[in-house]
Amino acid sequence: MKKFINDVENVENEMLEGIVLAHPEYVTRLEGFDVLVRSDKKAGKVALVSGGGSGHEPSHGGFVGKGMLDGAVAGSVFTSPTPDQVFEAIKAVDAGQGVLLVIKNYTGDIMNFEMAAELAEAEGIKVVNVVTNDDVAVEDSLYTTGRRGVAGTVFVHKIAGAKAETGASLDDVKNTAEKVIANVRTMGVALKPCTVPAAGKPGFELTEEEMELGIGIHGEPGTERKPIQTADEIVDYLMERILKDMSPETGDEVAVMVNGAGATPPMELYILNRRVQQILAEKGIKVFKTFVGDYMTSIDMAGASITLLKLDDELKELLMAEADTIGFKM
Amino acid sequence: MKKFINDVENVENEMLEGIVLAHPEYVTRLEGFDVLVRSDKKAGKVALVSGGGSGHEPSHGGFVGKGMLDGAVAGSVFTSPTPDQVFEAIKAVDAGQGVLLVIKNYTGDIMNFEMAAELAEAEGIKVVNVVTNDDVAVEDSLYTTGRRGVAGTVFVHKIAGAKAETGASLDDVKNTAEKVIANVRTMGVALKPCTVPAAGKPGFELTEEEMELGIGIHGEPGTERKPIQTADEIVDYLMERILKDMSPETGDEVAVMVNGAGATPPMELYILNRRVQQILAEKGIKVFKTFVGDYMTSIDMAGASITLLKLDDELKELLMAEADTIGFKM
Amino acid sequence: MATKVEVLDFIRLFADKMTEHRQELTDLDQAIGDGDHGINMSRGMKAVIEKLPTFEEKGTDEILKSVGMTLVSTVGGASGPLYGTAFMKAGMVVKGKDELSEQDIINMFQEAIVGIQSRGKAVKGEKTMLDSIMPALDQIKASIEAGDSIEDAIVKGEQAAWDGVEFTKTIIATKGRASYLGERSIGHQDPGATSMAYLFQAAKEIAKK
Amino acid sequence: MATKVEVLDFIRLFADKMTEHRQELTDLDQAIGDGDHGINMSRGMKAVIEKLPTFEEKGTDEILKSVGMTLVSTVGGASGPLYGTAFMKAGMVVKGKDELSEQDIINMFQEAIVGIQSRGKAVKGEKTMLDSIMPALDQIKASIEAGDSIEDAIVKGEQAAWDGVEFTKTIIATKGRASYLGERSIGHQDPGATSMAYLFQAAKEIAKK
Ligand SMILES: Nc1ncnc2c1ncn2[C@@H]1O[C@H](COP(=O)(O)OP(=O)(O)O)[C@@H](O)[C@H]1O
Ligand SMILES: Nc1ncnc2c1ncn2[C@@H]1O[C@H](COP(=O)(O)OP(=O)(O)O)[C@@H](O)[C@H]1O
Ligand SMILES: [Mg+2]
Ligand SMILES: [Mg+2]
Ligand SMILES: [Mg+2]
Ligand SMILES: [Mg+2]
Repeated sequence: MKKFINDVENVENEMLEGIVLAHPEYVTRLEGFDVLVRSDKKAGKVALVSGGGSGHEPSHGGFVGKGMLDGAVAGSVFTSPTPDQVFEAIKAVDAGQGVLLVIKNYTGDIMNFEMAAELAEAEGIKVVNVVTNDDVAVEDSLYTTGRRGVAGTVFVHKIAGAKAETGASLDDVKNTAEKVIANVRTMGVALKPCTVPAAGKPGFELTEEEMELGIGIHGEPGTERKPIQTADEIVDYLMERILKDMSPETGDEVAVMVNGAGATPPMELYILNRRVQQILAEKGIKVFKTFVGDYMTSIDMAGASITLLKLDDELKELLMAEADTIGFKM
Repeated sequence: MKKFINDVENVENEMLEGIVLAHPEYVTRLEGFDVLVRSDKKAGKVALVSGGGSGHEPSHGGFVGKGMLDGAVAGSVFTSPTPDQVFEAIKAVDAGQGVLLVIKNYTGDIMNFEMAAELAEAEGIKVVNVVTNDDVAVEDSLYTTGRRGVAGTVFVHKIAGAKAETGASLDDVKNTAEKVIANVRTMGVALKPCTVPAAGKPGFELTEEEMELGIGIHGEPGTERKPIQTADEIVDYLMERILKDMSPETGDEVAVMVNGAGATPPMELYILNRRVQQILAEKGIKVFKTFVGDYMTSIDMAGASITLLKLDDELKELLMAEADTIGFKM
Repeated sequence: MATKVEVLDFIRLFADKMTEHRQELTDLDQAIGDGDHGINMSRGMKAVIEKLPTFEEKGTDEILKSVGMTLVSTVGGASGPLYGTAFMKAGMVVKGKDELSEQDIINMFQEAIVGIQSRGKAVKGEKTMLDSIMPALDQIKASIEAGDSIEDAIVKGEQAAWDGVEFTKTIIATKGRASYLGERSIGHQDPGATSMAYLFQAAKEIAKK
Repeated sequence: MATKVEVLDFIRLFADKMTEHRQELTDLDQAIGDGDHGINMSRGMKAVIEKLPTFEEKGTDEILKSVGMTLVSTVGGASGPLYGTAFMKAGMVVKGKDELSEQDIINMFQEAIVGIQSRGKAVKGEKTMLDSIMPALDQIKASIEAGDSIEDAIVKGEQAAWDGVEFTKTIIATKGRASYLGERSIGHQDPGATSMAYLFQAAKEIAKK
């Protein structure tokens, strides 16, 4: 394992220190907690809190700021944060209008965030939550824990955050978040696994000729292993899965996110994007706005995911609304 | 070599297609050329053109837009573009006020850009150039080609671009660029080499226990190979070299850039940044603004560089001026 | 019968086991999860041991609840709330008691299971920690009914826990992170079921002393 | 004496050699540069071969100039302007000629060197392509003066070019990308000097036919 780190036990903490030292104008750390909140706490609006394990940077601290999140809670690498940390975030950002928790659908995240919500409610804070589950690689059935929440979550932060900024009520912000969740789909692929610092070795092994399809964002193995293909073939496969699930119609408008997993250079993301756009053009689906870059990473994984979000007028307006955060500026 | 590509012969072209398809609101490609220009060409100002080999994304196309570059020329991976391409960029962006070429100090870049300038001057376009050379790893002496231009070049784009946006004359823009060049210093380190697609194998080999110090941005070997150290020790070494060369005084203000080489996750960049800031605080040097992320990459190298820019009032104001590009927004 | 000293010894021993098997549990979790179960459990139990001096003078019920709260606030992930709730619930059902009877011990495990199920919404056979704790408790109850001592019952219970761990290799995960693998999870042993079997191993070693 | 046909054959053979030695030149450049010299040269000469039909009917001078311009506009990097300028200058010095005399051939190499030096500002001994072209030309001139035929002179010139390549292993690079390595460049062979030696190899093989 080769990394710029000092001590595997302390990466999360030192990273948070590094973020705050870099961007004091954006984020402030709650003393004694692994929680980043807006440096310009805004009163009179619904507050948004998200979080999860560390290792997904710029998620989630990088999206704290105007028009997106009010607080982000960072657990250990790939481990959802504990309830007391989330509770602290909720208390810090609540401005009396209630708090929306944006949770990615993982057993651990849900349990920890729900326990935090229980603690907050006991103190009289209004807390509701939404659970993102955009990953089409995983079948959603009664007999599973449902789909995972992956890169599409960033669109929930952006759009629900913009909605909250308008002064909308907790219910309205929640409804908008639910609308994004209902319309966003993602699928990912890895060429090389990632290494959790404390584990010291990669989460799975791939030969030079293999790729892993249907990966999540925690370095877990994916749903399928295949011989490596060209960028276009890979995109064709991912898009087929996404479009099949989404079944958009000719004339529909979408936002596209081609997300890097951490060790994938922009060059490759843009080559993937090229094919994504070709396919959408062939199908007569209009691309309203495209995002290419590292938004929801898996530490140092070489991989990518493609996200499509079907838009209506409300979502379009909110997507384009001002956002000023470390990792997302509009 | 595992990459999201289709054909090693076509990565540069497909990447450019992918960029334009992603961000038509920012950049337009000159038909038949590997040149990106502002989609909203602005008249009545000095134009800036930069470029170099591909593989440094978001440099340089990602910095085309309001307040930064007017045109970016992309060569083959790590190979400076040819004079005819640069010439085409100059012709496309010149608005009658002249064109500033921002060249990184490499034999190839200088020769190709100068040949382009000769072609442009023959057509009556006023062209001047500046050569960036911020890399303190390489000794600057009469007997070498001088220092390399590396990540500090991004500050030249930002600040000279902002100056041009004020309507300043070609000479004034050039002077401001020279001021940045005189005050910016960088040094880099690699943990893992990068792979030029057409070469198919890494540019050098490092064992699990080695790192390469004093690297450039083209996957060349660095000036020194050492056993790997902790993040803090590495930063201590790089900062010592940078500060020695820069010799700032207590009370000086700087901008900091902790730049990723392409495959380094934000987590590690922030851990590096933490130590950078600690050192500056110890020395009584004030940090005016910090940038952490991938600005000048070396394809998929795992590595980083640290850049310090000493600021005065003019540079501060121009650094903070509006910029709206794919890869840099202020 | 279990004394407070035995309960404290059991906690310390379980903590040792989590440190000892940190890598094994992590490797199991790398195969079908995200490779942190050993890291999570050892971090949590290390924190418990560090905090132990602040609550070891209290009653057995309070001790168990504090262990649970410490796990909840230091582990995170799925295992934090699950193990944490299990210990808290176990503490609550022996409220005010210092010496624990056979029935108390059974009630504790029973309540732990209720806690795990109410948090995690899983049932037996979904390839989770329930697949070792549930057969273990069933076996303990059966042994006691058949006239075994609690010590012998726990010995047999541990065996049942390991049988449950073996069983997890044969089934598809439908809860937790491993469920995303679908068919590919078959053949792999569940990390949470394994750490739970080590909990019974610790209990056995204390009981047999 | 060299005919236009021989010049065209030489260009084609040099192109073949750049394709054949693409990997070798790239490997040399990986050691002390950025690993693209073979890629650059083969890309450039491939483009020359593709464009050849559009200018092969012209005079020798125009052919050489067109080769140079094609290299300038397809190679990039350091070698593009340098090789490009070399061919363009060589073409310019034989303006209007179709058959090339011994002196023409010497003048062409002489002008090529002038072109490389005016673009690259390097001298002999800086670990560049000059370290093979300059001794090669010196040798050719000396051979002719000593009464050798141009064919024999070129044979000896090629040998001098390779000796120059060997010499580059012993010196520090002070120009081009390899100069950033400082002392570490010692022991490595310069890629540009090597491709230049292949140019003389191509010339020799045509001369000896
Ligand atoms: N819903 C659930 N009910 C019971 N146990 C569960 C459930 N989900 C996961 N587990 C257990 O948790 C273990 C994983 O724990 P751990 O790796 O620490 O957390 P995470 O999955 O968040 O990384 C699994 O092996 C499984 O035994
Ligand atoms: N200033 C110079 N003068 C003469 N030859 C040079 C000079 N700089 C570099 N070269 C030659 O160019 C070669 C490298 O070419 P190439 O790898 O294609 O370009 P780049 O260095 O831009 O990647 C070197 O091996 C050297 O022989
Ligand atoms: Mg986890
Ligand atoms: Mg090059
Ligand atoms: Mg896990
Ligand atoms: Mg080269």
